[in-house]
Amino acid sequence: MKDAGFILGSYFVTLGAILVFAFVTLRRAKESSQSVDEKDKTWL
Amino acid sequence: MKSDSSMPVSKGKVVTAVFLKDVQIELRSRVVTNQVLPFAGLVMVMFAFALDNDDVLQRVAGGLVWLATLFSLLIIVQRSFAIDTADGALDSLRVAGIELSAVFFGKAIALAAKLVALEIVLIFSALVLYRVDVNATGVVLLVTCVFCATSGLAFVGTLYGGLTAGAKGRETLLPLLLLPVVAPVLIAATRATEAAFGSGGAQTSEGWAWIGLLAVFAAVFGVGGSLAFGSLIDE
Amino acid sequence: MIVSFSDVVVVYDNFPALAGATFEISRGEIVLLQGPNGAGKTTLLRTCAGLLPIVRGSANVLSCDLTSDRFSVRKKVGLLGHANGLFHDLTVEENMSFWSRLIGTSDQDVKTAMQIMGLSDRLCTTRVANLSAGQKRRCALATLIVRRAQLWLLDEPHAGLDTQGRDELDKTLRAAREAGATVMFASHEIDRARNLATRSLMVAGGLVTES
Amino acid sequence: MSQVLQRTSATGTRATKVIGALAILVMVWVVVSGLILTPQDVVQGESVRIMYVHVPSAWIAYLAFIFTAVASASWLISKKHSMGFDRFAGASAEVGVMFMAITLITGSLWGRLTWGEFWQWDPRLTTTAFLFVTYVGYLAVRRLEGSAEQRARRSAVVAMLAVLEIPLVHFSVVLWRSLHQGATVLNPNGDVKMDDLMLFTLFSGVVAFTLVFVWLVLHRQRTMLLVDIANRQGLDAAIAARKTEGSVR
Repeated sequence: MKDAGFILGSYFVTLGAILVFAFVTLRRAKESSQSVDEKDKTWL
Repeated sequence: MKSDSSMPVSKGKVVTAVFLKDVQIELRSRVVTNQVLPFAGLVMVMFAFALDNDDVLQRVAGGLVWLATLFSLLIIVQRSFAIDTADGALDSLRVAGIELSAVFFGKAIALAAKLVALEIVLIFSALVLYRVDVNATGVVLLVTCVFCATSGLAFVGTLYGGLTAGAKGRETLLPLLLLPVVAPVLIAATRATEAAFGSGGAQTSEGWAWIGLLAVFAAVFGVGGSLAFGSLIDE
Repeated sequence: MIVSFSDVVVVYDNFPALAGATFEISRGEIVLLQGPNGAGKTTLLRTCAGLLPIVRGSANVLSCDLTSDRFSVRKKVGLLGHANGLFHDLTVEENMSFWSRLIGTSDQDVKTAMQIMGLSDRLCTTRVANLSAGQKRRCALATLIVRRAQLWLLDEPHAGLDTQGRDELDKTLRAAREAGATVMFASHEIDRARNLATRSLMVAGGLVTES
Repeated sequence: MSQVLQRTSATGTRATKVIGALAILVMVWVVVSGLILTPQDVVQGESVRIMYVHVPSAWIAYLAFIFTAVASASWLISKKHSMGFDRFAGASAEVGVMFMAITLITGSLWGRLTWGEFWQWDPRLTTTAFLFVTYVGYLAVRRLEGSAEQRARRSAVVAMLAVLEIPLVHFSVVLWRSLHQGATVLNPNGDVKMDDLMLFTLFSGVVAFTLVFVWLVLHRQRTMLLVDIANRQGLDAAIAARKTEGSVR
């Protein structure tokens, strides 16, 4: 593929950013959920 | 001493009182004339050094005037609210139970007055330093542009100044918030001024489209500011 | 009741400066707030003035419900905080006329207030920045007097004043009481304050108790 | 990602698991189709493949900011000032800023291939850049100290002003360019001749990014709620501690 670096790079950036955001969010959720009662988690 | 509450004060009187107070403090302390104005002039001169080309300078004169104005705006806004927070006067204003939208307009008009004084000097220095010419119709356009752009800048500056007043790290937060928001003013006022200066063969008539944009901007932030200012400076 | 607090909690970030304050004050009282530093006296006064949001509990000041509306009470109270609320680049006279213009008092009232606080003609034309701490305090008290508030909230009003100034302040507060106002003040000048006050409350750990 | 979800049941529910699984599925399809299955463009060649991630992320970023504005307006208008609106506004803005950063980076990579330059003062790009900075500022306002209500009110006002900025900035930049520069630059979106598969892949991209957006916002705002609850519980303990401090004296 011509210009593969640029094209793959943009896919990598996109997916990478989303994954990093998702993992950071999940980790923070895990940290802060420990001190919270199950009954306060209204979405469960 | 009687405990009856005094007659209600009209909004106009509050606007005037706040405006006069800010102007009086400036006349007394001369921060704008002795510090901000030299700073803005310095910016203009430094640009002349950096660009070092008469044709380029003539071409970009309008932009430099407004860029110097924006930098000065940041300093003036910070100073304007530092006066009010230094000895808790902003708290006293809140406890006085007056309409805070009146405070907004009073402070905005005072800020506009300072900005206009600054802009006049900057435009004249552009005429001298960058060798720009203006014809009669250009002057009309220029005056209208200064009026509309300054109103917009004063409203948005007062609004965001109130938002960051008393917050930690406001020196760095204010530019971050304010500069992207005033981008339309920078673009519109620069183009209108260039049209008035005739930079790069621009016609004076090209400038009027931009005045409309400046007026819309001023209206949006005038209305938005009067609605939001009170709740922003409150805890 | 002029002031009635019931289990009021007020927080700064996550620190409960008031942790369930309950007390009542009736009309015409001069109430001294006693307590160590960081007990919540300043927070209590600022809450009464409608400056701080109430997180829990309910508070009523001068018939205004502070939990639902913190704004209408402000016209009726006068607050003197640690800061003086003055503009240092303006003269005493200019400061006075600014505040009196905002609340619509007559020039005569302003003159009287300045006389009461012993701000002479020479001082009137001095910039506040050049005043001594005590003189600044006198000026701040003068701006408060012209407010003619129904509830006076004073945070360390005696601090920085000389003996003469303190006497004048006490006289002013008594006069305000005669005219039907109510006063709450915090002070570390215990003897003087006890003498002035009709009742004193103990503030400690964000709680209020009778003493 | 679904494995991760099971381990951290904190903010996950069946609904978010379904959304997450769908998002991964569609995303995989977009990557496969975008990189391999779709043909080259006649004008742009291979570089058109960037479009399948660039355009959806731009759309979703704008959607996120509009969502923030709607949530902020709801907070301001609603009598109860429910903090849920504020959390949704904040979560959506955070995700929006991330998508806008993706848009800017992929856009400049694409620009390098089609224009030969990373950056052009094209109206759409310029507006996007200004918006990015504006919402970074919005997130900074959310981090200012103060009570939860004050934070919500401040940031709601800033969000409303920022969304008013979108047309103002865009219009001024369009006007600016139209007066000073002919439409000589190659418009990356305009010159693409799309066949059915390309259109379908672009559409799938929008679907995938929307699912990602929903998943991220749901988790992020629940995380914010968890922090708020933890703070509130901390407040109970702090009140108790403060009370004993009072009774000791």
